[in-house]
Amino acid sequence: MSEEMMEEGGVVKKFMYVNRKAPIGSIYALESLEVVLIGAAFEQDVCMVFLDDGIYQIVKGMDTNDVEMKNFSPTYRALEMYDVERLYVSKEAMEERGLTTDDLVVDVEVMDASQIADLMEEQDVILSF
Amino acid sequence: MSEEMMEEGGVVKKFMYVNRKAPIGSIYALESLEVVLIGAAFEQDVCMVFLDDGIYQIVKGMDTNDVEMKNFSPTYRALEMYDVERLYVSKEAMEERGLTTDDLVVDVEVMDASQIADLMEEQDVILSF
Amino acid sequence: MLHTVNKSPFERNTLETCLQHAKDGSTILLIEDGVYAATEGTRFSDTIKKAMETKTVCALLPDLKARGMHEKVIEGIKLVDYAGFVDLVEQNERVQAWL
Amino acid sequence: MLHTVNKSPFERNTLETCLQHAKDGSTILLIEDGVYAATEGTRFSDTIKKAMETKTVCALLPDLKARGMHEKVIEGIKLVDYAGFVDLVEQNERVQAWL
Amino acid sequence: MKLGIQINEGPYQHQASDTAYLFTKAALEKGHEIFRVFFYHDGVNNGTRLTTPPQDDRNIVARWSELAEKYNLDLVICVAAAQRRGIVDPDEKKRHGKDADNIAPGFRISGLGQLIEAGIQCDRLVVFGD
Amino acid sequence: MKLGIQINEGPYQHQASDTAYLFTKAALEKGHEIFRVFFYHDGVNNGTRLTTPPQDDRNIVARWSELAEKYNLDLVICVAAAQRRGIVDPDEKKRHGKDADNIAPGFRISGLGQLIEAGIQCDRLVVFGD
Repeated sequence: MSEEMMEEGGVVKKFMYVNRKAPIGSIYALESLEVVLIGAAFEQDVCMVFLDDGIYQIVKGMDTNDVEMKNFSPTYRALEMYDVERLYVSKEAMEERGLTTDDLVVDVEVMDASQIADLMEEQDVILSF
Repeated sequence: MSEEMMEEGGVVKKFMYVNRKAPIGSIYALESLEVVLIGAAFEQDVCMVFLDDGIYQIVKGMDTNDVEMKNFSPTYRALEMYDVERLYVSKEAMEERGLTTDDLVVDVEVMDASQIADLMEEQDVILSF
Repeated sequence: MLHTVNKSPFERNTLETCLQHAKDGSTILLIEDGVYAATEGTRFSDTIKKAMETKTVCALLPDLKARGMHEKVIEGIKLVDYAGFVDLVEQNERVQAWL
Repeated sequence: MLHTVNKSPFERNTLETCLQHAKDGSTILLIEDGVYAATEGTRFSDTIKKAMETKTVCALLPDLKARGMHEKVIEGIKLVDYAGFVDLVEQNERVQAWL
Repeated sequence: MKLGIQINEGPYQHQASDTAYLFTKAALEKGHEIFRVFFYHDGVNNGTRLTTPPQDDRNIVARWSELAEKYNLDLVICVAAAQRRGIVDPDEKKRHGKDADNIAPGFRISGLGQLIEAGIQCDRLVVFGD
Repeated sequence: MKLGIQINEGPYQHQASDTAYLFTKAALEKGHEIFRVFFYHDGVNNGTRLTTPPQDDRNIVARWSELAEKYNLDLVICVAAAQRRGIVDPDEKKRHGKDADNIAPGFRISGLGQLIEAGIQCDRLVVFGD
């Protein structure tokens, strides 16, 4: 994306959102998603990474009726419309939880820790949740 | 303490305070101590247990000047005056942190997990922090 | 005695400490993020299966459903709703919340 | 790149995940309850010593003192105050906070 | 059975208050007595009437107030924890010279002794937190 | 260097706000520019003027206000997070028909775009949380 380094009206920076926490049990997943959606309007070069329990944020089949919470799971599928298309999940995190990409609501790229480490080093801004 | 089961004006119950969290990084240790001090006025049969990072609450040499917080460490030494005399620490927690009873500001009894489990089963009320 | 565990076993040491201190015959109820420990095929599945040999392991179904985990539950774990949670509290003389 | 870790390694998996994702040559700053990882004689001391072979490990001295841990620090860990923390942020082009 | 409930976390950030609410409601519907709900640590933040959560989500504070009214619940906010975090009733407002209060209907502010008393009086004390 | 600060936890419960404050103060004393301090999640609870902490302890809210005044800091509270948790300024009070506000001096309520803008404008963004 280096050809787009200068956008009309401003800089384009590489933003990475790092999600490491399970959804529902705490609000970090939901409020992190709200940042990503608002951030999309700024037309930066955005990616999301799901590590550790963060990958539970995007598993299929969430039904929050009985805990009486809003189900924000479908919103992840809307990310594409916001041009947030690069979603990465940790290979190690998937494996120790017995999950495969078939369990997830969105298309993701699986990366191992060293690939994610490389990607992290390329960023301008890292937002952690 | 079973001979004291009925005190003037009310029941005496066995209360256990379970402390599992490190001090300073969060307020649970300090506010747990506040419960114990207030609770002392009720003349119940009280003990405190320090498990996991909870044992860091009672290590010697805490100096909070540079983090600009109140140092509540000396208060643990006052527990005796409040008749809170039974303090237990987890043997396993001490060992994996390389701590000995010489590192602690108060006299404690070291117990292994099965002894603590037995003690827990004898309680009427368990307050967790 | 009833023990509740509300943390993911991947994130915290809560489940491990609970199991260390829960006596044979006691009941463990997995709630909130603790229910991830109730699922099949994870690094902790064998830990739970071993615990089930000497203890009763339950999980809160509303929390499993909220997380999309209700179809991955380890066989033999007893699923309860909030009313069942209340019953467990009633049936056990004391409750320790491993927070 | 600077990585900050603010959790006790005994309580959470934060340090472990940080070490998995911190490249050789990067700097790790232990703050808040993360400083327990900087102490000698614990279950994690060897983990930190191994990390120090390829990375720079620092710890926030005010947090060590607040916890009574300043005399137990592993040799070779660089101690900084808040001004030193600011310098580390300045010296590294990006910061990842492992919360 | 006579139940005491302790809540250690505020609304939304952690699930503790949600779980405590659904547990309390289920206990009441089964005919159990809730002696007291004690809000401690950040749990005191459940007692502010100034929240305006999104309309498509649950209103954690309001439903505690409603449950209190329906079942005449005793919702107690710890005074020491509340002072640190800014939960104020008319008395506290006057005492500390504040220009506003924010306590929600059905909640009251009192001391830690109320928690100990719940431990003594209740058949079970159940703690919800992080 | 130009710094952005994000704070994800409220006062007292977690050390995040303390660390962020001492870091921010140190940066200012070294002559760095603080572009913005953004309060998110429970971090919004740092912005209530209704706290009365014990006199022998630090006053977390007041010292943020004082630092803001001394260095003309931009302390921004996220509006969406604030609505969930009950942090209200006069505008929000009017908008949601509340009978009180509780925002502390030196803080303002605004949108999440302010956080993104800080990320774009600053040389470094440093996050403090739990």
